[in-house]
Amino acid sequence: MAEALGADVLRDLLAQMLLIRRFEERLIHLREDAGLLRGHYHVYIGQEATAVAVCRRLVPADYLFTTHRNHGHLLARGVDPAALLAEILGRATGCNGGRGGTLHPVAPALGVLHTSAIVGGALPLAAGAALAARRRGTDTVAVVFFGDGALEEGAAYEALNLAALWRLPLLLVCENNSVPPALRRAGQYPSSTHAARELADVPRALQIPAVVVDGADPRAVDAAVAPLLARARAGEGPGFVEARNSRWPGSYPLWPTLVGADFELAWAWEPERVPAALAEWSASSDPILLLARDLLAAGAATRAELLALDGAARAAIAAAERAARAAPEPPAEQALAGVFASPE
Amino acid sequence: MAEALGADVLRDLLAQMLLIRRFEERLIHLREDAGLLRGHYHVYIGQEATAVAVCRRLVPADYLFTTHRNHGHLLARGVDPAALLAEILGRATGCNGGRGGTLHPVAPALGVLHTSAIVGGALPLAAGAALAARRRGTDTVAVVFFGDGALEEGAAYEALNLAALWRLPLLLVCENNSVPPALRRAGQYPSSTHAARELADVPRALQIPAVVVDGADPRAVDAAVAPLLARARAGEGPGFVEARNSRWPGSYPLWPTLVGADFELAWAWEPERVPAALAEWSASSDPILLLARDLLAAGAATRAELLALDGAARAAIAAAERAARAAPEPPAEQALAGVFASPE
Amino acid sequence: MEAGGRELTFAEAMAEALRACLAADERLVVIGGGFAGLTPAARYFAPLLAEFPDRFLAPPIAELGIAGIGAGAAMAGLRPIVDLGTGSFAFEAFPAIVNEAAIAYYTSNGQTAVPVLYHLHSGIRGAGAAQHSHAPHALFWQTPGLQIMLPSAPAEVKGLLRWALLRSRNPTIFVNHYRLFAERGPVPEGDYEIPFGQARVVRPGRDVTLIACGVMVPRALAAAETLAGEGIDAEVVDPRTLVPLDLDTLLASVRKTGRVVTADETPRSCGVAGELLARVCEAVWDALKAPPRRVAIPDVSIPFAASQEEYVTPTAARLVEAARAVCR
Amino acid sequence: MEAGGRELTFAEAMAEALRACLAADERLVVIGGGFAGLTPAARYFAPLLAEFPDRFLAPPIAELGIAGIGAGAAMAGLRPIVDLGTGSFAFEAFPAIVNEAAIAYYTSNGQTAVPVLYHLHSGIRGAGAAQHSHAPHALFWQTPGLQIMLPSAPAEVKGLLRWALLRSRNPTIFVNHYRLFAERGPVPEGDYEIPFGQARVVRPGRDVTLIACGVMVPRALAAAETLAGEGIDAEVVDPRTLVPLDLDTLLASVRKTGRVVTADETPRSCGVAGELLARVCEAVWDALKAPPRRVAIPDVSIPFAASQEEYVTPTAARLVEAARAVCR
Ligand SMILES: Cc1ncc(C[n+]2csc(CCOP(=O)(O)OP(=O)(O)O)c2C)c(N)n1
Ligand SMILES: Cc1ncc(C[n+]2csc(CCOP(=O)(O)OP(=O)(O)O)c2C)c(N)n1
Ligand SMILES: [Mg+2]
Ligand SMILES: [Mg+2]
Repeated sequence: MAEALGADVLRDLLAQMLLIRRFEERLIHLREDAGLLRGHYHVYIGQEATAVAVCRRLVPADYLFTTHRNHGHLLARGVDPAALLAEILGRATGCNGGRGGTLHPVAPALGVLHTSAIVGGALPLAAGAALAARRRGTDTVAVVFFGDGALEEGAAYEALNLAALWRLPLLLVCENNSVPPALRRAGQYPSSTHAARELADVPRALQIPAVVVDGADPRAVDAAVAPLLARARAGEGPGFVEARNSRWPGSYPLWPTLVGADFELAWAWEPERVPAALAEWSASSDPILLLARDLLAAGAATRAELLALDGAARAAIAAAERAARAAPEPPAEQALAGVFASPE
Repeated sequence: MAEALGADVLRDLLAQMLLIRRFEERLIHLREDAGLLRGHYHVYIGQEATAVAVCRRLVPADYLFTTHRNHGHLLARGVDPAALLAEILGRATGCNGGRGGTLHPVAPALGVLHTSAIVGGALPLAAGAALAARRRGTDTVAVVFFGDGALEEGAAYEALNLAALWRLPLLLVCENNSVPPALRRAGQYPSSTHAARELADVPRALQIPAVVVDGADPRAVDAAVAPLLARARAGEGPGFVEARNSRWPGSYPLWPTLVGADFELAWAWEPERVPAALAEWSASSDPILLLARDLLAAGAATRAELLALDGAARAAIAAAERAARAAPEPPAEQALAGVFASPE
Repeated sequence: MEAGGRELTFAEAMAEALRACLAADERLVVIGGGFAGLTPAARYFAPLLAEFPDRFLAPPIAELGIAGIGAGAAMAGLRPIVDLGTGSFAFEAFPAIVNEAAIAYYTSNGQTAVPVLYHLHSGIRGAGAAQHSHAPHALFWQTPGLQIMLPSAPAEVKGLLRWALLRSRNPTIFVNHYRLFAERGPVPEGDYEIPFGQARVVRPGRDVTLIACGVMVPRALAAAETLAGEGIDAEVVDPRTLVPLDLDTLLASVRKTGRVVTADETPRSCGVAGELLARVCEAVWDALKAPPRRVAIPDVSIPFAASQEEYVTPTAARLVEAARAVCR
Repeated sequence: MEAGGRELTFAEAMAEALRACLAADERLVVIGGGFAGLTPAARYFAPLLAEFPDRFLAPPIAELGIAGIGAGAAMAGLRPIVDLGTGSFAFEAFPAIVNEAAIAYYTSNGQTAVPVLYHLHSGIRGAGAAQHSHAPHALFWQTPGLQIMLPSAPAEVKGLLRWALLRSRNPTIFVNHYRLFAERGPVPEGDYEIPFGQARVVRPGRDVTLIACGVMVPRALAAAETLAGEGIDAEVVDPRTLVPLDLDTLLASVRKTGRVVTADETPRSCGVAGELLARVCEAVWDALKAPPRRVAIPDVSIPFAASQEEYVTPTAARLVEAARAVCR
């Protein structure tokens, strides 16, 4: 069994969660700048605890696959926010040189080889990376994040079956962001477009160990993930986590929208200042506020210490923004180059 | 609950099973005639009880979808053996005028609208026909037969989810022909290429009622199917039957092969005459011999009566063969016609 | 079909046709049905759902499943419209469309018709990158048994869609383009049909024929304006449907002008512009006064960055260049 | 590469290359791997499984899943060979091939290579009917980012496959043809590679160029024999790989002969023969003495009946007809 996470770790996780939050928030603001942020995009606000808890358990050699909602996963994995932001703005300094945009950022040095925005598309790819890892005889794993929607796609089902049959070292993290707060921990949450009583029943039918956890609680996520990762590293096959999140109200509209105001960490102790439209979600479901309140209540941090973490996150994102804005676009004619890798 | 099948019904089912058996057997013989029977084909020998028991519960308006292994389903549904055989031989009198062959026979008047040989391909199509039936407000159902292999395909999974969500009047009949005799009735038969403990766990995960039965026993199939069909007709959604069969030894090689000798109904009472390679399967798993022995043991038929049924089946198939052999090929140039239906 | 002065956007005209068809034929059901994806034009389709709530089915994210359900339901007598969303998602549905819907009528020897319509909003949309910019109509043209409609203007989509939904008995791919939704144009008030297989001379001209499909039609008209300023009188012809193809009208134009540029927003190799070019070369070789040219996407995935995306787009400027080369 | 008198079937030469490559590079793994389907040639591949048991993975029937696994494993350093079986089953795998494998290198700005090989045995095989006769290589050529090899003879498959498996770092479609497995021809003993992008003049000639792909090469050679009897000296050119395409060699031949017939076993519209025809027309228009012709499958599904299947097959006789027309 995994040991409970200590205060140091939790503070560190909170710092990462704040970095993600501030990154996504900036993005929504950048959209106001006509022509700067082109195209549709998805933000990870409200799910930060899942990414940081999972990624903390990874080692550098591990592979990570994600989806259209990938910014949080990449930042939690350690990708430079400036490179990610530049990519989202289509700049030459972006992690794909501007060719991928928000939907396809990669970071090969961190095991992010290719990002697919096709719902369900990442699962077979991640199973493939897990296969490669296993054949090299290492204890490397592949982790794949995906939404509840992915389990509606046949690709996901085929990948689950293959991963189970071949006992692949694969951790499947389903982020079900459609769950009302009261049902985040408990079972049997039906989705409007899935017939299962709970999504974890699908991997269970294929004999894949599957756990349902509150995705807003990094300790719960860690406790679920640690033993599944250990199994996978030991060659005992895949594991599945359904991390339940309550969707951030700003992610209900077609385009991400800041609800009311910029996030403030002080809402943790001044809840009356939260905008009305966010009040309920902030009280029950915001993983940052939940963790901040816990740390304060446990005396594991002071308000000032927490605000300092947030200040650092904001500073890092501001620097990333400056760098990304200053970066050039890739040359137009370069569009025709680099379709094929040269032979070995 | 369904009433147990009476002796009259069982004798009638046996007659149909013999028709299928003799049809498939002739096909294997026709293959010896160089150039006559072109292409790969699949026979239904050993699974006859499932098709006849299911089809007996259908009414004319119902839809039937099947697979590459379709001959038995079509014959049980009442398709003229001469038209089916002519199709398999690519003749103008075939049920598709020779355009479809063994993989694609249709019989629209009997609800067989299109036959797909793509593993898993039939399930979404059948769900679509069920949708059409439901929207017309009738109690028509669609039944789809498929092999255990189909549940390895994502298409099947997506169709199950859709059928469950939309409560479609669909009966899913999975013919698992990979099961050793002792496990035909009992649970938890693992397949080499499916990770589920038993295949029925997949629909169960999607909250579709699923029953496992001995597919070699028409009474068991009937008992399983009748209530699921009643539910479906009443608008209560899909049902799933895993009909377990022990594969006929002649269907293990890539090409169907008569093992030892032509089938003889007299093997039911003269088991010592069964060729060695078939002996075990005939004793434990041949649905025709099992039913014949039951009828004889129960005094529900005499040997002579049973032999007469077989004689009739053979005569019908012989007539079908004569007709099909005499039929012309479709004109070559007609290949370019009939790609599109004319507008309404 | 007289427009009588009324102007609508492409999306409005399309929604108008959909509404009329839903009202006219009970067999029409819509699976999915955002139609306009994330564009502002989505607002024109939302009222349909309110008006015909029982005719819209909200599916899970299962393109293969719903494409197959649409085909099966069509075989059994419905007339389903399956909205597959972005063109790139159509690949998920390929087995159902290519292996089932496309073959059933022919393989059943004409016994089973499959009147299903698959709708995709496709093409280079602006920041769609590699997985939200595909236009798969060349792939569908390579698939015998599918009809393909590529409406290019508001009045066009209204008439073509009505014919597809109320008359056609064959599986049809409606290749819509993200950048057409907001195009404005005159649209007649009443109901009218544009039968498939009738190309349209959009702009008559004497010097060069521009055969342009879908979103390339407005671009070809813009190019023709530029060319007119240079003394080149371009004729713009819109095939409207690739299957069936009204080759006669295309050839008549090329015979007249003696010069041709074909244009489509699919990748160059085995794309639609190349097929049209090949058809012309085979048929009216002797009438050509200059080598033919095509305008297409170069053979690369669509890049995200604005500069690069623009660079690979077959714009009006590319058409002008090609026409100039042909007329030199 | 001297054959030294040894003759092998296509299947034997292919198996020989596979064996050598499996021995040479540990990163090669095979997912599936019947390779020859139901043909008697399957016996040449079975021994590989016995020799390299841990290099073969037996998958469930899940083309999409294994195509994606192959792509993901390639990204992570393996060199998987994914046998998708019959060409028609490749549609199941389209999302993984078209939306993932094909785009990863470009979209990652060259950071992630995807050295996966997808093998299909495709084409009109004899009684395959509509769902077992597809040859999807035109669809793959319409997909930027994929390499396509179409070997036409035993010595060819041995050299091309070795290059694909040991040198290439890109996703490659190996479009095999059911009717090639039993073709015999001289095959050199040792290991050799045929790099992609080098067309081959299979038979030199002066009067007309027959550009023939894959299974069409032996048919073109048969046609050339017939034509020779009529005083027409045909040059047969095999592109070997469509991507990369050695257009220069094709054009040099057409420049020399001034007449061209392109031939491929895909449906006519947006097919490979049409693309080759378009390339030639664009590039060497002035060198052509007669309108170009193509030989392809008419735009129908493949019918089952022998008479009709033969009728739609692009046979040597069809090539002869086309060449005669071009030389008239
Ligand atoms: C194959 C495919 N179909 C449809 C889409 C369009 N799409 C993008 S995000 C999305 C919703 C996905 O839901 P979920 O997986 O739960 O992720 P969430 O956005 O809720 O995090 C859809 C349908 C797509 N990207 N890919
Ligand atoms: C999509 C697809 N992949 C592969 C095949 C080739 N194939 C034909 S039958 C078959 C086995 C099917 O097994 P199952 O569904 O259990 O049916 P059975 O033959 O055992 O009755 C396979 C793999 C196919 N027809 N379609
Ligand atoms: Mg979700
Ligand atoms: Mg089976």
